[in-house]
Amino acid sequence: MDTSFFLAWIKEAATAVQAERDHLTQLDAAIGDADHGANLDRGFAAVRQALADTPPETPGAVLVQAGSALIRKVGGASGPLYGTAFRQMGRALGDAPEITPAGLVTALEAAQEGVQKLGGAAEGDKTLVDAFAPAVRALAQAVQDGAKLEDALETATTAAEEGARATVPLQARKGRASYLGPRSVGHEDPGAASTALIFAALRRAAGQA
Amino acid sequence: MDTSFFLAWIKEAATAVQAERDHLTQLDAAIGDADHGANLDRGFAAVRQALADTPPETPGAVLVQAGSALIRKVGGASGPLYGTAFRQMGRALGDAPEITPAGLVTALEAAQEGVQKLGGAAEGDKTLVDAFAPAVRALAQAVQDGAKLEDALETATTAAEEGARATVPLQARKGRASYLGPRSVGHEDPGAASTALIFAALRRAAGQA
Amino acid sequence: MKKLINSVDTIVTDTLHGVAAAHPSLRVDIENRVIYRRDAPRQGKVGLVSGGGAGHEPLHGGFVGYGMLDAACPGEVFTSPVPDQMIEASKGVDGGAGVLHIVKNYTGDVLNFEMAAELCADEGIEVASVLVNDDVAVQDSLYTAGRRGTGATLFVEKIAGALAETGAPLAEVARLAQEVNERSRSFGVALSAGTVPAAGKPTFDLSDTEIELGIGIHGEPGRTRSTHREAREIARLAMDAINDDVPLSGDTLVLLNGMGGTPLLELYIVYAEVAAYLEEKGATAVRRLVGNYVTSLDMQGFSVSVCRLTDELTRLWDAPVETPGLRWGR
Amino acid sequence: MKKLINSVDTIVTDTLHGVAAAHPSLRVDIENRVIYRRDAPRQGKVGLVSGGGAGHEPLHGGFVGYGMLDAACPGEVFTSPVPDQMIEASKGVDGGAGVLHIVKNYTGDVLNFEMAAELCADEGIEVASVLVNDDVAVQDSLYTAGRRGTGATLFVEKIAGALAETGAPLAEVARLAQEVNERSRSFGVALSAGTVPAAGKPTFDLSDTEIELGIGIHGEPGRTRSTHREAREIARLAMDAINDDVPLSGDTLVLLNGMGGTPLLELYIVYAEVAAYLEEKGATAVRRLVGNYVTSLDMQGFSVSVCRLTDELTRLWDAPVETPGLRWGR
Ligand SMILES: Nc1ncnc2c1ncn2[C@@H]1O[C@H](COP(=O)(O)OP(=O)(O)O)[C@@H](O)[C@H]1O
Ligand SMILES: Nc1ncnc2c1ncn2[C@@H]1O[C@H](COP(=O)(O)OP(=O)(O)O)[C@@H](O)[C@H]1O
Ligand SMILES: [Mg+2]
Ligand SMILES: [Mg+2]
Ligand SMILES: [Mg+2]
Ligand SMILES: [Mg+2]
Repeated sequence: MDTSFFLAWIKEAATAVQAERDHLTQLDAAIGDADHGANLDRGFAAVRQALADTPPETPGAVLVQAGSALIRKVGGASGPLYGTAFRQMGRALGDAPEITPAGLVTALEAAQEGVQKLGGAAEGDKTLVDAFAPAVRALAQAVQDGAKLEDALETATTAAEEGARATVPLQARKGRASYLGPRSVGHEDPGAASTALIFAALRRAAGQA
Repeated sequence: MDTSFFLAWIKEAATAVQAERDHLTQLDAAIGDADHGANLDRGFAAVRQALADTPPETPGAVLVQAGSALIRKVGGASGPLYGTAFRQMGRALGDAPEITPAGLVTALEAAQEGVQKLGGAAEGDKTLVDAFAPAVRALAQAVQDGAKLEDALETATTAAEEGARATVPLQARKGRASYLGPRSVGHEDPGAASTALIFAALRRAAGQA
Repeated sequence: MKKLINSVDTIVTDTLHGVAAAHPSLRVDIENRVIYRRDAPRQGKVGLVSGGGAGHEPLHGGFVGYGMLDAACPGEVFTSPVPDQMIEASKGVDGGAGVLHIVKNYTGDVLNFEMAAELCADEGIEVASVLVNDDVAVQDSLYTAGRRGTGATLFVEKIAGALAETGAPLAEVARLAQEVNERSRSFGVALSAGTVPAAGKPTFDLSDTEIELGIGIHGEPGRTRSTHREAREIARLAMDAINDDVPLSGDTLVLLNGMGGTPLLELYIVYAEVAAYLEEKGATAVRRLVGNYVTSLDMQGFSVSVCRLTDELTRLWDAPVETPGLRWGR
Repeated sequence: MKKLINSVDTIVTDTLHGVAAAHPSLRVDIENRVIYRRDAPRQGKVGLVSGGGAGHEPLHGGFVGYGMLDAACPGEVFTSPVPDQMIEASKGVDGGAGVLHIVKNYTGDVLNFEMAAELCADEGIEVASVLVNDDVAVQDSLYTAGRRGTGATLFVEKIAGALAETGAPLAEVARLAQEVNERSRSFGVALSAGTVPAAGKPTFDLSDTEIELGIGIHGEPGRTRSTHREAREIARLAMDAINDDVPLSGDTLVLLNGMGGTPLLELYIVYAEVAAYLEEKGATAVRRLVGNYVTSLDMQGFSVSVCRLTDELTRLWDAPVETPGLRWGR
């Protein structure tokens, strides 16, 4: 996977977030403050602008730049969290021009660690971690099993989507939804839903490569 | 007509205003500020209270007391206007213990004059004067023609009701509805509607006597 | 209708209890429905009395205090107070220098204040009255009750109040109040009507694409219904109405007033355009207020009021004031 | 949805233009989205910076000025600002005595302010932070993000601002801010939800007979839905929630805060009952505010905040303040 692969990922993610903007916001209206779609859409627009303004030369630079733009433009809980995820991924990739599937796994593990360190959420807390963690685990396993990249990412996407859906019956313990106590049960976590979109975008980027 | 006749009138008027309270308020909502029913209902409740607290001994005293209570309790445009109407009527009746139909006419003419002097409205301005003036005219004519009191008051009530209905196509030139300019056309004036109720109450009082 | 009230019949009394509890600088006569400055009457000072229907808070009770009103009489919601309240208030603030009645031009307010003034005169209290009629949405002709009193009431109360505080005589305070009124113009716009508690539903209905232009402060519909559009354009419509009536120029005092149901966030957006408009016309907003001052229950919308200042008016506007709704300099 | 805006995307910028035009006592950096006291930075004075999502006006921008904040950073509507804004603000107010970040306890605000504080430290600016978490509606346990910061933010900003004005060092200002927070509790009730412009419809729907108890200031639903009832009873529910958390006694500072869409008239009705409740419990509201201070767009409802005062806190509360939203003593 080269720089253009990661640029394609960002582009796919931005497109998906824009298309699902209202859906994400509606999810957030139910147990949050009705801004998650707007937040991420604003953020990914800024990411694309930043990447166009100063085109990065390595995969790592793509992701560090994307993360920084998210932190600079999103605000809210998701800005620092997604920003940190992309930045940690980028840092883990270093300045390698070409990334192996195993390298991708390591980078995503670093991203997950960054998110959990910053936000303090464990799996089951009804946050984006509930989509992120199973996706990373599934990817790691598939890559280790020698699956083709596309197939491995398909597995990861499915795990993210299942993880997102599995947040529905949970009671939130982190973020804004936790204020609702038991009333947070029965709704999908918006951040988990957007994480599933971002993994699906990664899968599509692999399909194009 | 003796003191108890005038007390009966007040009672009938109070009952009618209470029953039509919401209707009067809805009329006022269309071209005013949605309080005419509440205003008059509050006023007539106060009138009844005042009359119960210090029972008046003459017809004139009933009406002066009623008018004073309206001025003390209603506020808005209708408080001083109706208050003045009842007070002027009462004054015109002096301390006579028994009132003739001709005496009633003179008193109502005094009431009308008081209202027009205070509010400056002429017929056609889309105010309560548009119900009051034709009613007084019809009563005067009928009494002059030697009609029975009940019949004369029936005629007056009909004139008041027709007068109120006839305000619908008019453009208001006085009171709050005048702010609307041409948009006041097509609505019945709430004060004219309440004046018709008060004449109908007078007619019913005569039926009981 | 959902409101934070105990019952429709006790709204004014319950409010007065809250005002009394919240503001020790005021003395509230709940029985007679008069809100006084705690130190009223002030000997030798002209007493300023205003009043009007409830539902416009902080007007008038929130403008009682040093440098502004000496007393305010609240009527029922959207209903002018009664003469008894005004007489009581006038007696309570008369420090021998007479009393100024500040009356918004509505038939009800005018008639009740007129009756009160007559009865005050009978009791030996010198009363002068000023009629506030700043609303350019209403044609000022023989064919209407004349222009309504809206946002400029605050200007009159503040500036006349500052002059009265200097010990100026009644005639002078009345003249200045009159001058402030003459130099002021207002125009209001509604996105939705307020709900009078006794009526239980909004006084008029607007769809999601409609606005009312030229509304008053009692939920009466405006002069025209129009299509909703950008705040920028709506602000310009309002300013055009004012500027068409009296061309704007020089130093101005501007009140960008919320009608009660509009967030401050939106008022600032409108104010940005009002300021730009004034600049275009070569006028300057040298003093400004943005917020809920002369409201109409929970109506969504705004009114804008402009007073063309003189040096004297600016000085008196800047003078200290200490009321629940307006405070500076002490 | 009908709002006085130009476009959903330019709300914050357009608002800042209005704030800049309305308040010459402020300096507004529209590009970087920071509202400063005109005379910032003040040498030797601890700089106070706060910020949060827009939609809560006058919080925080309306509390910038003498005796309160030195700068405020507004985020998008209901979205915490970003670290860049906080860093910019901190640089702009640092007069060599360090900077206090006043942060409402929401994950977004906390994370962004944390990042900003780290980067400020890298640039040699001494930063202390205080977390405001006064909302008793939220269980303060390991199983939540902790209590939200709501009305007490105003108390913290005013009282810490007054202390900073005396030249007190950062550690002391931070300690006092913390103390004010610890002594304060709040509870909110909604009759209807506000409408986030980007969402286009109210964040939750309530029927004509329902209310939400224990709401926050971001349109998030409350802890429980309940039946609408008399203002008196609703006020008592709110006060009970506070009193159950920390029994009320002694001198208190009370904020009866409107959420943006509730008329002042109604707030006074609620306040009357709050005052009566305190008296019953043997506590006294020696200082009080009634009005729209920490709002949630056009939400209908109120929150009540109580701070148990000490002599020091009362004295600092009374100290002069000159901001668009709170002003006395100058
Ligand atoms: N502590 C946390 N750790 C991980 N994810 C979190 C945490 N808090 C919130 N989130 C995620 O952030 C999402 C909300 O993002 P967003 O709506 O943009 O921010 P905000 O809650 O500030 O409005 C939640 O749905 C959740 O997935
Ligand atoms: N100048 C006037 N002369 C006669 N009647 C008037 C005048 N102004 C208003 N009215 C009457 O008063 C009625 C309104 O009364 P009400 O709603 O109680 O008072 P307000 O207009 O102050 O709310 C109008 O419908 C009209 O009939
Ligand atoms: Mg959110
Ligand atoms: Mg009316
Ligand atoms: Mg009225
Ligand atoms: Mg948010």
